Amino acid sequence: MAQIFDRSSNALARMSLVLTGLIVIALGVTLDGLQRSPWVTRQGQRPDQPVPFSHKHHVQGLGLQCQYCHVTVEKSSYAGIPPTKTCMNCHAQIWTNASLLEPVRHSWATGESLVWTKVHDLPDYVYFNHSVHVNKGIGCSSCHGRVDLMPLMYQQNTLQMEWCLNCHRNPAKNLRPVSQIYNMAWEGPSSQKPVWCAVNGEQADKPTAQSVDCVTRDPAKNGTQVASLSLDAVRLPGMGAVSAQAGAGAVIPAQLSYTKFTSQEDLGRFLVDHYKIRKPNELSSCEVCHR
Amino acid sequence: MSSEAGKSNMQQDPNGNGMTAVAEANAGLTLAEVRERLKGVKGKKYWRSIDELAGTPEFEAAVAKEFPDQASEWIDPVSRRGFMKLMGASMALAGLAGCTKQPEEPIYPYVKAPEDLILGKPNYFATAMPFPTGGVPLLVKSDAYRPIKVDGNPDHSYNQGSSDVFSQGSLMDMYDPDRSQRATVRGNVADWADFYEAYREKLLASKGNGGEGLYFLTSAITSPTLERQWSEAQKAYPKAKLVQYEPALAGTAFAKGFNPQYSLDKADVIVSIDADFLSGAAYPGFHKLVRDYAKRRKLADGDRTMNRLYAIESTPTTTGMKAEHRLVLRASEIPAFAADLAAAVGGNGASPSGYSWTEEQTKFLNALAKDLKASGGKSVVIPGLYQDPSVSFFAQGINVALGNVGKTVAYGTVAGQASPSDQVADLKSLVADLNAGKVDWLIMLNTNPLYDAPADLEFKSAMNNAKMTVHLGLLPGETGAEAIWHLPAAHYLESWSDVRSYDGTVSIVQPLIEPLYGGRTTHDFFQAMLDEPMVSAYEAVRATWKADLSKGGDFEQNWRKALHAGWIDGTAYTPGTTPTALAAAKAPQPVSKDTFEIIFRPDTNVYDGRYANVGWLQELPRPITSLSWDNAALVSAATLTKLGVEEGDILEITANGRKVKTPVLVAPGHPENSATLYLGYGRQEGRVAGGAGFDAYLLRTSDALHYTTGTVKKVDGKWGLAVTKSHYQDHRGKLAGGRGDGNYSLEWNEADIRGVIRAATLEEFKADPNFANQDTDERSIDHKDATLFPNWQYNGNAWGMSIDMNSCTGCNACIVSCYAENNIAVVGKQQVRIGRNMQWLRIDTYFEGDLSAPRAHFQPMMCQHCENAPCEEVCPVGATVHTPEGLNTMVYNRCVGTRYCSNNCPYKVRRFNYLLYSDFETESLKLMRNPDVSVRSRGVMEKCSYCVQRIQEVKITADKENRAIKDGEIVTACQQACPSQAITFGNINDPGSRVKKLRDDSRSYSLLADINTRPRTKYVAEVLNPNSELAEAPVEHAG
Amino acid sequence: MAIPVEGTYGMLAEFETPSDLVRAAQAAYKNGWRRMDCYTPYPVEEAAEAIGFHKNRVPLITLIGGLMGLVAMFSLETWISVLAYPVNIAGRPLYSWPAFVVPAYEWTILWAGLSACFGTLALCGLPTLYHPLFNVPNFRSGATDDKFFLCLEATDPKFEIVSAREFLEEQGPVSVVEVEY
Amino acid sequence: MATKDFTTNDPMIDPETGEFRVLGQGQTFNSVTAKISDIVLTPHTPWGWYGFFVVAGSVTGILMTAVTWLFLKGVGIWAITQPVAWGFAIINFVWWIGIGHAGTLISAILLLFKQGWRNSINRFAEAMTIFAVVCAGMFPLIHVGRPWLGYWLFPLPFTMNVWPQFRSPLLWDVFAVSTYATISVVFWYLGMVPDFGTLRDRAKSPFAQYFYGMMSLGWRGSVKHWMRYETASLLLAGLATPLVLSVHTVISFDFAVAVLPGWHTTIFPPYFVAGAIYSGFAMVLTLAIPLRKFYHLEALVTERHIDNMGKVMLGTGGIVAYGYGMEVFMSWYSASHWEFFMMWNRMFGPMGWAYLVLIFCNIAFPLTTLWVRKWRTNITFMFILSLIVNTGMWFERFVIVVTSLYRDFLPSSWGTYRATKWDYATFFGTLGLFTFLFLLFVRFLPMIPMNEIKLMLPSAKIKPKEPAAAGSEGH
Repeated sequence: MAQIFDRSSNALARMSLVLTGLIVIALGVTLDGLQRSPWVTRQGQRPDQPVPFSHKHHVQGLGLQCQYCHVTVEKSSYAGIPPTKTCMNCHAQIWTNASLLEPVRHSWATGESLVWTKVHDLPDYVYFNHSVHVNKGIGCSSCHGRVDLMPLMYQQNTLQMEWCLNCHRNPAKNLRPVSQIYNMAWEGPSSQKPVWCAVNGEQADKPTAQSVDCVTRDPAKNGTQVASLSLDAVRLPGMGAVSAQAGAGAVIPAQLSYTKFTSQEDLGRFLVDHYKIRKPNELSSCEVCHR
Repeated sequence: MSSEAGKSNMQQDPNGNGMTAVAEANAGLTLAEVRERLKGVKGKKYWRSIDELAGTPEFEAAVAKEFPDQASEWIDPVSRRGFMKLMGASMALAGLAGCTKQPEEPIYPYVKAPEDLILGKPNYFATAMPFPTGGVPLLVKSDAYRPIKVDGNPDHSYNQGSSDVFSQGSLMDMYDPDRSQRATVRGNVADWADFYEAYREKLLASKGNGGEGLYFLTSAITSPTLERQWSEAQKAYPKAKLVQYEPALAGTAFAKGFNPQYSLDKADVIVSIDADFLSGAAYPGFHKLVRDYAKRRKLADGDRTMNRLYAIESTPTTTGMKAEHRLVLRASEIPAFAADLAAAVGGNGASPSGYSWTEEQTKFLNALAKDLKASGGKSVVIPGLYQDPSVSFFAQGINVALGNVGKTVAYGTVAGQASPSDQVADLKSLVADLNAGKVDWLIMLNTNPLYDAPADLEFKSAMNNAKMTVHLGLLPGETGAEAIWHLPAAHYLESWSDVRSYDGTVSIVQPLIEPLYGGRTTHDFFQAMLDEPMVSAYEAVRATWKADLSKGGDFEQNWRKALHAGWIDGTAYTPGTTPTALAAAKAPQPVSKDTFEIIFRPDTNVYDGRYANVGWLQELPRPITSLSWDNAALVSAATLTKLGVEEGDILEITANGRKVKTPVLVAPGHPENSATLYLGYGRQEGRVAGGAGFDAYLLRTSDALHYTTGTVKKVDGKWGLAVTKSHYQDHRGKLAGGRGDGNYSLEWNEADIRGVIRAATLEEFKADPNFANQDTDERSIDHKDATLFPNWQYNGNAWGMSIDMNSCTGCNACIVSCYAENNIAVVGKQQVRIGRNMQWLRIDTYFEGDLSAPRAHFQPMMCQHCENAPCEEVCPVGATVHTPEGLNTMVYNRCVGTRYCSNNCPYKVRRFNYLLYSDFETESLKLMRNPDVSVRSRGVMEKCSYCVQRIQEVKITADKENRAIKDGEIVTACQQACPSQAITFGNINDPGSRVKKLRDDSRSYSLLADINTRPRTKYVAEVLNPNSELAEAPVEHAG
Repeated sequence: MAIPVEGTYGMLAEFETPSDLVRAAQAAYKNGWRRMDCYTPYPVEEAAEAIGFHKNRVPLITLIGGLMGLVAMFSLETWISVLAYPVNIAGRPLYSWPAFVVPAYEWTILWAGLSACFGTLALCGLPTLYHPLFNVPNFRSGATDDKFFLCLEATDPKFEIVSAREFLEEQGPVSVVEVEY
Repeated sequence: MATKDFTTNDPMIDPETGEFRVLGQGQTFNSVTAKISDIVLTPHTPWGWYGFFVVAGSVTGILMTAVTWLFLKGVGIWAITQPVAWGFAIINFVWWIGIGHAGTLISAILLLFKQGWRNSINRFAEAMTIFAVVCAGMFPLIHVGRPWLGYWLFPLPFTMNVWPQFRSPLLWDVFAVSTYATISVVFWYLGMVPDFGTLRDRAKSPFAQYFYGMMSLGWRGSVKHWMRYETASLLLAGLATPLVLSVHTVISFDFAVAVLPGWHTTIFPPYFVAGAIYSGFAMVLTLAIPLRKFYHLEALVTERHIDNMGKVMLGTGGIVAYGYGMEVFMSWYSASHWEFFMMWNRMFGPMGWAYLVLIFCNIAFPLTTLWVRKWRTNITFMFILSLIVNTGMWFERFVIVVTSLYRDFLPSSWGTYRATKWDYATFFGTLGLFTFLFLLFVRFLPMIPMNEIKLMLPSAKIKPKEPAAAGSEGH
């Protein structure tokens, strides 16, 4: 009787054993990558919208305030999608014939809603509340990215649970003065760009946002001004709805004693204390987001 | 979560209606026949047909015959909704699990945003629910202009925020997918405009003859505006006739305008003569009566006085079960007893009936009379609504004699309904006119005579004599199907009107949403007869109150104030002191003991049938019997044996030459040789109502609307009743740990031994205030140190609840409120039968003592939020965990459904979605849901969350405002609905909080403390105040 | 030392009974042969003793594997419950070590078992689907059935075709054949 | 010698030595090889085998249908409800795992105890273990509400950042059962490697040669390999022993760790393990008796084996009986009302009948008869008895799971439990699956370990002198 297997089969057999192991590992790695991939998270995808609305143009170009359109961001869980009326406020006068805006005019004429596609879409069992974040010092750009640089809206972050927890477990690293909430360009304090903060009559029943003043110019020197998205651009109808917080501390009592912050860590810790941010174990408790 | 408001584009499920059901339980239909019916139909159609078949009793019977009690997955609502859709849903489900991506979601922004709307923040509007026994002032929560929660108006003097099963259920009534959506003429789709044309022509034509032959049949008119409109219409058309008919109330003193105002908070002794004023809004003034009754039983901070309730009953009700002393009488004996009581107390010169009472009854009578005399001015006698008019007469007499009038009760110029009338007489004459051919237009408004008119009037044949018949109703119903015109009515949440509550205060009924299906109201019909026919109900209501509201300054201002507050000031009745003029009546002689008595009562859940298609109320287990989804002939255990039948057997009841077949069920404490039939069942139509129960109206004749006599016999067949609570007799000997003979309830004996229920008499309580907390083996107390592990520390907020068993009357309002708040699914009869009902909150009812005359203990039972929660420890994926504030949260989307937690829950308060129970298809039901609570899908565990969504809402607000949460700022849904204020919720770490005080009360005990679960919910033990002269009430003794 | 003959794996002797084999092996060992092996249809300890194969390293490998399993699981559990996502479960402490024992225990056994199995295969150099011995006809027909073989391998310094064959002939075998590569 | 006169009529005693004989007479190395390997290598599959195969296959089909419907509709198609949220699925799970245990016991524990007689039966006992674990392992997966999320039970780095909860006995199960399955397979396969070698060398068809060649990993019977192999087997046996004990202990924790009266008992671990072995041996008998008949293996699986297994069952059965007794005693002695009521309810409650069945099948019948050697060695009797015990042990699990759950702490939430057709379909389906796999095993794999049998043959003794004597063996 001759050999059943060829000489090479030994090498083959052993190699296949090793390979099986490798394949299993590779598979695991791939799946792990897949669950975080943009294909799943929709990061960076720009869905077709009825109107190619450019945040870049309206925010950076025209200097519109976020809450000019997203009116309820400070009051409610929803930031709010602007009604057609808001568009027509201007576009009744300008670009009245632009074909791009046809859907808007159609909606205005017929009374049918413009049908947008959700870009930041959380699962239905997640209950996110904009107002509390905005009121406690989480800026728009922390989650939505540099919207002011986005010609077409897309999702900057994964919006996955691990991403939420990442901040809920250590809010300090993302907190900013409430006066800076709408400042898209905010980068946190550094030795080049320090931030001065002062506590102003902290007391119960007074919203924390109002008891902390922060400025980006040394208040010691004069010419102090509130750091906030500069609003030199056209003031538009219905723009009364500028946030109380953004306005807060517009007038800074001279006697306030300011602390200088040159790192996000220090500022974060300071704000956690004075904005009365809840402890990480409370923030990462299930019922905070799931009901 | 997309933000379209108001725009309600509703598709109807075309195959919602079940096939025609029959009252007979066991109409034969084998699976073979089912297949026969299905032969030839394929694919989607096939499943549709299955859907149609499923739900009909024949089908259930058939399936049950093939595999008893295994039929569930065929006839649960899931199958009813169609198999294909189910596939889709479950796949989508798998998708949500994260294996695949979720679909893209659209956003529909407004074109012009309404001023007062902040999306994500609910609005609250004050309104009121019209109800034949008096309007219920409401505060309705509206999310993006969809009413999503109905609750009592907290500022209103009458109900002070409390509500009841009907008002809670009325929300689902509005979103009922079966509501009629188009006007139809002879079954063909028509238009309101067409009808108006015809109607106006008719009115013009009959202007000449003063509206001769123009007949209106309406439900009781409770709206002052409607009353005004009618009286004006009457002027324009003197010969036009209005007949009011309320099946539940026709023939009662109340319907004729007898509506005493009781102030039970001032009464030490309360006597109910067959008056069920504690179980639901079916009794006028329910909300106030319960609150006042409970107020005197709180024994709060050192108070050691409480009221005493006597109940004389012909059928077991929660009122009787709560009573210190309950006397079971046959229905026909009640008037005689009232007369003798009056005689004994010396009320309006009543003479003894001369009826021979048993020794026990006489003893009761004397003791009662003595106690009443002793507490003159501080007592009150309440007559039964459905009793012979003489009972009201005697009751009033007694109250007068005792000098209660003006103190605990007020009579005089108070009317229950806007325009009282003798409904039975009117209805009879209407039928007479019909048969005489005098009626050419019969307009039936929000009424369903073909279903609920007295059987002897043969209304159906009579109706066909009218030249034109018009029916306005939420659902077509039996009448709508027969009438020439059927017109969709507007729900009270969709329309303007006004209504008086029990105390007379007028509330404006303002709409919460545009009529979903273009419905109209009675107002429009009457207005059409006037000079400006097109005046809207809104204008009409304003016109009615223009005078009153203009008094204190500017009308517009006051009007807006009234709308905002929910009532019009100064419209309450002035408590009269002069007794209502009642015809001096004589008590009819009781029938002999061996005639079989039949008692008719409006159902505690579906009332006269108007709520029959409301899933929440159908599935709600009734007080006392824990029966859901059906009605049954309630009899005593002795009668059951006497008839030689078992529960679920079919009885044929014959009365006044009419027959009806009904399943039979034992009700503890029911009088002998008598049966109680609840109305409102045996409906043909409706995806929910269809096929449930039997129609008791078939027996009901105009001369015996609430009580009659007849005969019963057993017929073949069985009817599977869905009773949510097991009830066994305790046959254990002393050795086996039992006690008492078979007359005692096993459940009660165990509950007693295990210290589940802890109660004492007032004397015992005074002697030992700590009676509920002696530390014995079974009824132990919390041991903080009985653990190997260090106790988990809860600083800051720690949520807890306290439930006062002394106040709870088991009226179920909390359960329905919980349904609405937490998007709880309705699972259907078959699922309930095998024990899968989904209520997060149930009311455990234990019958103490001899089951022929028991006392019931009502124990609201929901998740106890144990600090050492057994459920959490065994969950392999950590889907149920503890929050830093001590909530036991259930994270639905983490649950894989091992059900281990449910097994390990000592209180068995967890509910599991064994099948896809939540309805993901029906559009109108989607609109009803609470957007702050996830809709649970198949395979997920759920349970009471202490209304965590409300807690979170308040927490966020408080955090933004940088303040602590105030005591009472968070109100759970059950607490909000409770008319007796038995439930208190709050922060147990806050020394000032009410819940903390209650939990520290010596009567507060934790359930099953010996397992050391450390529940966050504590119960306040019951204290009873028996009359020492009567046999010591069978209270189990503490310790 | 003598260079092993090219193309020869060794010299194979077939025996009828285990006893013959054992005696032959003992003789060979006494005679100074070291690079040799016996082939039997069932374990014959005496034969192994005879050719001086006394202990192996399987137990050590198993022990190491087991310990790794133990450490891996227990630390994983602790990390998860205490550090990764600490939550209050039923009021129990985060570090509930008694509960962690069970999975750790199971993994100890799992890893030990797997190491024992794969360790053995590795030490035996299996899989070896091709082997010179399979070239010998009577080997394949008997070695796994009822025959007993002794093979003097060419790598033995003492090996030399003629002497090896002579030596084996003396042990009263059924047959002696040269094994080719 | 003295023993002779009475042993003449006793086939189980070796006439020369007077020792108990495990194997029948006249076996040689070659006859053993032939006997066993021919069953596998024969080109003619017996018709009977096909018959069974078709039946088992169709029953497996039923299982597939039941599981498909289950996934489509949800676990609601079963009878589980409130308060009995666990039903057939968990009962079957525990029952099957229990059956698996005998296999490991025979192959591992008896190996450690140097019980030679195990050699004939350990292979298919192990096979039985593995197939039982397959059936068992299925249930925890399919009984959950959302099976497609089963992978959440493993500690993997998902984007949710949430992890399994290691205090839950169910999670312990995951590790215990998966470990048990893996180790059993490894042990089983390693044991077969030399036999695969034999099959490779005897196979005629090239495919068979190729297949068994692969499986044998090129085994060539080198004594060095044999020595390592022996060590590994011993070590695996040494590991499998604590494993098998721990597995059913962990399973008993599913109940013992809960607070439920009737579950919350410290006696569960030993009494579950004993019960497992009890039922396991019953199943071995149920399989062995028809097999030896069908394939004429009476010489290799002798009455002696049946007898020994009977003895083991007698012992373990005794422990189980003690467990039952203790439960009853403690329910009184603990003076805890919960326990007392639980026991009363178990015996006299609406489901008391189940308790009676279990007492008869597990205690009353077997423990009275197994004492008698005449019956222990009566093949048909033992077969029937094995079936009865299997039934009884299933009911034990039924009683534990259902009758503890359906009446627990709060009388208000008492309920009942009525199995549906789907419950039965799933249960009997797994019986089909089990038989299906087992048939494949007996057809294509060596069901008795040849090398270990050969080890026991007299001719395997090394005789120091007189080569002639040795030469005369087996001719």
